[in-house]
Amino acid sequence: MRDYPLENRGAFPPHVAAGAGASISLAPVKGGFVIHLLGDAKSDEAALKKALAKIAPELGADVRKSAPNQWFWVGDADVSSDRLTEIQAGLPSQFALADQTHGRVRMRLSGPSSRTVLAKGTMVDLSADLFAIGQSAMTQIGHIGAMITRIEDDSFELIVLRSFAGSLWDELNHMAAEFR
Amino acid sequence: MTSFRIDGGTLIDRNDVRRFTFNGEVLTGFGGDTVASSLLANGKQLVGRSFKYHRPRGILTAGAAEPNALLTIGRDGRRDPNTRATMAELFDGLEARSQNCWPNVNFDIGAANGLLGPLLGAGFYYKTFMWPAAFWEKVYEPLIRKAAGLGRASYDPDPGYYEKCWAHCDLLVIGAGPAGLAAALTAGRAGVRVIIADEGVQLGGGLIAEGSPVGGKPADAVLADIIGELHALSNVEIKKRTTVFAAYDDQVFGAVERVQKHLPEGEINPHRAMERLWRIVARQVVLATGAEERPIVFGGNDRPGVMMAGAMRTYLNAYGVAPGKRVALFANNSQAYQTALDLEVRGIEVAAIIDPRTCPNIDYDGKARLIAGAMVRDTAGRKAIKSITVRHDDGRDEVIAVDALGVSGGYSPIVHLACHRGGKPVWSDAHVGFMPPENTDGMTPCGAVAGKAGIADCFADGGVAAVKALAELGVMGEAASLPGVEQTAETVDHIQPVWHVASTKGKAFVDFQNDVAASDITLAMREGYDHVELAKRYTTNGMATDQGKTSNVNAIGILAENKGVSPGEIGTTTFRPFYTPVSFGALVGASKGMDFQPVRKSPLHGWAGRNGAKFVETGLWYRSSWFPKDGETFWRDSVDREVNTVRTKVGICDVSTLGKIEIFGADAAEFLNRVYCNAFLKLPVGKARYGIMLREDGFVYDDGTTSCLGGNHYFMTTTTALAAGVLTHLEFCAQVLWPELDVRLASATDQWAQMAIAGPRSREVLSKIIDDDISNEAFPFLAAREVSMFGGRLKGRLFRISFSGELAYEIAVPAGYGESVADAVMAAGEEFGITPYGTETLGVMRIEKGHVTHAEINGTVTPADLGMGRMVSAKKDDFIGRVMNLREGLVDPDRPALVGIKPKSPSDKFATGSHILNPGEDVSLANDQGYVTSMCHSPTLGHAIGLALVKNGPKRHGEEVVIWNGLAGTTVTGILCNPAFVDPENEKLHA
Amino acid sequence: MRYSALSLLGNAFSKNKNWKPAWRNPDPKPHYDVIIIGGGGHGLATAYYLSKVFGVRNVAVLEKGYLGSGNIGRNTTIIRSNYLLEGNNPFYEFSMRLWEGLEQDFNFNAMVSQRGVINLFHSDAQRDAYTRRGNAMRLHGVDADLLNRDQLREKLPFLDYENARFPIMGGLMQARGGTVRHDAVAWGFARGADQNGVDIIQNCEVTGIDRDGDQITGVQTTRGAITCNKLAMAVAGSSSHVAKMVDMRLPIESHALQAFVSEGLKPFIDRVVTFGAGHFYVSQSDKGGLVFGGDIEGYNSYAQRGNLACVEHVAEAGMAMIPALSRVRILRSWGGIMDMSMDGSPIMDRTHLSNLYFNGGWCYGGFKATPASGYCFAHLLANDTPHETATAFRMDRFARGYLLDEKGVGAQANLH
Amino acid sequence: MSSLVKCPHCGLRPREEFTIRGEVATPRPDAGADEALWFDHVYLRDNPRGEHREYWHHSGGCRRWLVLTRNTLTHETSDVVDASTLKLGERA
Repeated sequence: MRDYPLENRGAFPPHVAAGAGASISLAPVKGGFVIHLLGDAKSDEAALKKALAKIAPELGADVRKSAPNQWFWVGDADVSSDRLTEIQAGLPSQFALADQTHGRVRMRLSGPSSRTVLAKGTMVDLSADLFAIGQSAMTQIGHIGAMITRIEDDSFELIVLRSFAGSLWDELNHMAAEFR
Repeated sequence: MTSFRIDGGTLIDRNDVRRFTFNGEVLTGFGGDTVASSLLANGKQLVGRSFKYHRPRGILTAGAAEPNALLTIGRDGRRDPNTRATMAELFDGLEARSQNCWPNVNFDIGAANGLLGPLLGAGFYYKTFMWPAAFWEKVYEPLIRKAAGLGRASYDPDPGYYEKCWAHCDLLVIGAGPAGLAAALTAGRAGVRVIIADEGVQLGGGLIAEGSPVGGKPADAVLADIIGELHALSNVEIKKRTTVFAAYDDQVFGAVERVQKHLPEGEINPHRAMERLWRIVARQVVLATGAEERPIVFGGNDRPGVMMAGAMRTYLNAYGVAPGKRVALFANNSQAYQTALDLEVRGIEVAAIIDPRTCPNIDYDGKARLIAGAMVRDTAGRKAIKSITVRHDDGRDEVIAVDALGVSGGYSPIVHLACHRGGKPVWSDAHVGFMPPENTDGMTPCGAVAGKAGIADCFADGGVAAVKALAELGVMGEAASLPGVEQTAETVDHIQPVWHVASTKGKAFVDFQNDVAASDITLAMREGYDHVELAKRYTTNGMATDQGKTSNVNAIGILAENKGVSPGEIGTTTFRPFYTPVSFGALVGASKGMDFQPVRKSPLHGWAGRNGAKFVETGLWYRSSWFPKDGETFWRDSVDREVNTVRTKVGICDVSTLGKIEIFGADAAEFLNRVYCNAFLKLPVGKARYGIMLREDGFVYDDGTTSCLGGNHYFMTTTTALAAGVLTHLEFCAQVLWPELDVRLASATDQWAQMAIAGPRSREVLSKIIDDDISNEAFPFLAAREVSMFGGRLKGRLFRISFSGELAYEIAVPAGYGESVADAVMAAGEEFGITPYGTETLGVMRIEKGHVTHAEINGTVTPADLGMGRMVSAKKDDFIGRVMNLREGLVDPDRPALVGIKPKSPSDKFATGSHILNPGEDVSLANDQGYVTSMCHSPTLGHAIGLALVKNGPKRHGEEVVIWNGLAGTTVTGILCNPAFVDPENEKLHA
Repeated sequence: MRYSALSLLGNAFSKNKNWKPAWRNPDPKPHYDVIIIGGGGHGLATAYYLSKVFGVRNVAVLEKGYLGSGNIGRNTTIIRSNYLLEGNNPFYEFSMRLWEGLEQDFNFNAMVSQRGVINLFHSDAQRDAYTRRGNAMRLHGVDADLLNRDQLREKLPFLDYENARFPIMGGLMQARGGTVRHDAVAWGFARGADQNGVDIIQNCEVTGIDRDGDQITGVQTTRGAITCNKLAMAVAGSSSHVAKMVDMRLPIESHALQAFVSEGLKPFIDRVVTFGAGHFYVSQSDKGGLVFGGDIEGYNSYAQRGNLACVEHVAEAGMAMIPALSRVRILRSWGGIMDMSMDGSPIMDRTHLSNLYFNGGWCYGGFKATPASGYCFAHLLANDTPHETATAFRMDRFARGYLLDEKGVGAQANLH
Repeated sequence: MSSLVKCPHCGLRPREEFTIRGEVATPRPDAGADEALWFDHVYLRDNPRGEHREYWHHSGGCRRWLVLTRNTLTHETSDVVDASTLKLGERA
């Protein structure tokens, strides 16, 4: 049994294809990591980013604030559990780390209609002058909690709890259907 | 059938002929028509019957206030009852039917009610139908209910798609008449984000039906220019067919957009919404909703052919429909004279203009005979108006033959949205109407709703309102102006209030739809229901689907007149959402059917499915409940087998849905010690502990285990049901009660696929995939730590805990690997006869073991009630619930407490929810001893067993009781016993 | 004037010109034996039973607005006695029995319609909870029936049995439950009390309470000072506000509850049905409107209005239960203020002041309780001892830990 | 402010994203405090008609507990702070 084949399955069933259309596309982001960083009351983002750059420069410092003193550190590289242990060990003591790579699912909604589609779900005003590239918001899309990050002018990344991913995927597809 | 279609009509497209049916008859209209305009064009004046007396009714208005012309449109799942014909756009193939009439609208048996008029006065039903008492439900009520009601709703599901959206703007302009357009232009040019919403198909409001040139240009050309500019402004969002129906706190407005309601079925895009709910968040609002023209209360004022004067003008100019061949007008104001002029321009005879004012101050130069100082006191005609009786100022009556009468009793500003947040409208003698409240924070009324009249004045006012709103936003603006229009001094029309034309013969209606006559209002006053709210409730005035848009002010006027006070002293009833009715479909959006709530799926969902699981809804989750094998036809077959297999061999169960919380921080241990009622301060690394969490009121909130994984790192599990609740509670404790503690919480429920491996062979199974030593010595009961798996290829967290009472483990692995690991466990367990098991088996085994769940932790039990009183720390000086847990009522020895219960005769069965009685005592609530909280068939023992909360239960083991299920009509003799039916000494746990 | 078919006919002949006022509109007298603050359902019912059953007739009801302007005029008209706990069930059943003879008793047709109340369940756990409840009802002689899915389908074929996120498994029915025309209850009690000599004084707001030590002497009102021997509060929704006048803090929060009515429809649903997988309950009025509601807004409010989020929430639950509602249009929403008590059950008791009596904390259950509340409060006022069905509604139950928590959610008002 | 709440961490958010607990009652008593103080804390409320301090949890956002100062008659909110500031005395 020691060599039983192990597969890391995504939250989406294998047959789910990325929807593509003229003004909208929805695609899962596969692989990568999502790490929840929890600082104590005195922690600050600059110190965190500095620390991350030192410990794991190869993973980038895409750090998205989810709450006071809490961030999601997101990247496209795969991080082994050993590497994670190293990172954990290297973090300054005011930060704790919880791996959420498996607990959170990333998907990307892109295209000129992406803002219109998201407005069917979230109250957050995503107009470009208020919600710039790189900005994130923890919010609700319909009944489902999600973190929205603007990646490009017309592209948003959503991070959702794994158990809700299928529902959010379906919901976004419904909301986007009129633009296909 | 005579056609009333004449030339002109700014809204219709004569090249687009549309066929529709009305009560089965095939008719035609044009693109741009409403159902009402096309019915009128086809000479259909009689379109419905009234609520109580079944009187013939025609089309009164050309807009949202329509009280009479309510039709059922469409069929099956697309049937819309009570649709205002004045708002429904005509499409090819539309089917419309009259309501509230039988056998048909032309001959309606119910009209016999009219003869009983005096018996059916206001509130008659409160005074009779009381004898005999039992007759109400059996006889009277069914008759009344059958007679009442308007359209018939479909029982078929609606195939349409609906959705909800948020929208944001700096300025929301509600209404796109001249005032609203000016406001939108002004703000749009200033560069702020504008949303302009209008319920109509076209922007324009009063401009659409304006027959006269504006600033030397035709009104429709002026309108086209404005619309063109608005479209060109990228910061202006135009929402047509969008009714802003309510104003809520913080400048949130509800609006509904009729996206595809105007399309024939074949043209509906199934991926687009039929209707779309907008929640509009606005920083400032310009209210340009206009004013509603009021009817006048006189005898026979409800006869088909009687129409609002302004509506006549709209049908004439916007739809090219003549209201009749020989028309009279009855108006107490000057705006109605425009209708007369427009009628005459189109060659329609205006027989007379009856104006109650003795010297109307107007510059009318038309051909119609002007009868000043006079009133219309009655009308004649059966199903359509044939003549009117005019009372002259000298008391003389004159009958004038007409086939249509236009009425205008003044204008009621449409103040609804300004009042939804509690504002009270203010009476104005000058305007003879209720004006918007004086303090409408963040909302600026303008145009007709602010008492302005005429295109030019309204447009100018809209610009001024927008400049004011812009200033609030900190932006300079310049009021838009109409080209070629010279702003003249504003003139206020002198309107003479006419609430009720006295000495009439026929019934004079105030509320057309609810058949409330002037005499009903005076009767209500006579009987003491003279407060405006009581009068409304007693007579039902204003309670119909139009919510009194055309009737409320007249009713108030009549009350005021009879009391000899100003209408302002009477006041209005409360303006409440919605301005016009809103469908459930729009308010629900896509959250219907299976999408009512989102689904949560465990990372082992696919694995369970492949193993044949039956799933059950558990909160938002789907959990595997049992795993039938071939030949098992009944769920109990599977569950009995699963239980037996786990008790004798081994099983695997998905417990990923349990709440999981990672707890970090220097004070994590102290924190846990305060949130659990039992001690946690000294929990060593590598150990799990069962904990009970109380609420501050001393009752049990939730239970679960918490493990210490490292110095400042703990891992808590909660029940599935309270996963979110517990996290929220912990956050309250951490952030509000003890923010000085360093404790940080992360929900990790979704990160881990967690499975229970239970049964005497569980260690052997796990040993095959776990690299570490998990012998009883190395990994004893309540051990908890990270382990290496599959030759170091995976790390998991292993807990030696047991809900089943067997030797058992829970192993958590990163969710993505869950299915592989479960498959591996199944493969490893094959030689031992492993079975997957579900929540049903989990339930049976925990009852056999006497473990509690939320069936017992029902929010009203203490730890002592559950037999865990000793867990409540007497040493800790503080934890949540400590003090309230000591109250007299919570330590009362008579409290129901946990016991086991079994039938005296092993073949007897009983149900959860049965109550426990003492043998020989009366069956009564006073003798109630408790109830069965959980029960199951125990395959291990071969009979039914249960848990119960019974008064003083733990002291009564061995006692015989009655298990009483009155609902099922059964009583069973039961015996109270130790709740641990299996392995009460916990030998298996420690094996 | 007694109401009857005959009186209706007689008056029809005289063109309805001879109807008399249903109640007087008196000026306040300087003194009453009992002053009841609050001319809503409970206050008027209390006055009615005080004067009719307990012979106390020198009574004034002080109402700051028009009579029946409180929650009696803004509820969803449901009556039922399907309670679980021993402290509640007999009281609500007493109320149900009073409803059953009320119209003949006060000679006013309030359209008491015992059309049946059905609570749906969607899981084994809910079924078990309703079994427990139904059996508790039966133990007290209250009618209760557990319907399975097939039985339910026969009665309510239009519920979503096929495509529901939370499939309907069955329902608990109380056939004697139903609806009553709410305003008529206020009017019937008012007319009856007035005929017994009670002064119902509208537009009379109590602005202060006068006391001498632990003794109430009277009240200050917008229509002058009035003295009394006993003072009774029946102002649910505003209990804390009035109690503050005598420095009382209560285990109560005020919350807004929205209710709704649809456009009039031909008979659509002939029972009262509550959803079990969301907050929604519905019945159809005799006039044809679907009358429905859901959960409270969640925040303290005295504003008698709600917000859109709650409207959507209610509509979503409604359509999950009855998909055919999609094209039914909602006509109007309104709001009432609930006295949400800290255990979800009412309080009816004497107070720390010897002649001040409190009645409140009705949560959403106030309407159905109206007759019994009036009767029992009158009993308490007349005898200084609680009526046998209202002994559990004590003020001190919170301090002592004898809670009446039907839902088991504890000391958080907005969860009840 | 009962339709929208200006979360000090997330900005303007809708009612739907929040879970409301109720009035900020008397502070949680010290461990050894008199039972009457505990009873007051757990059960008694001012429930004012007017300005009211209450706990809202931004459960659909940053998951912080907030204290709103909100008028129960007008629904207007005059202040929103992170609830930890009640005890820590500073703006979080």
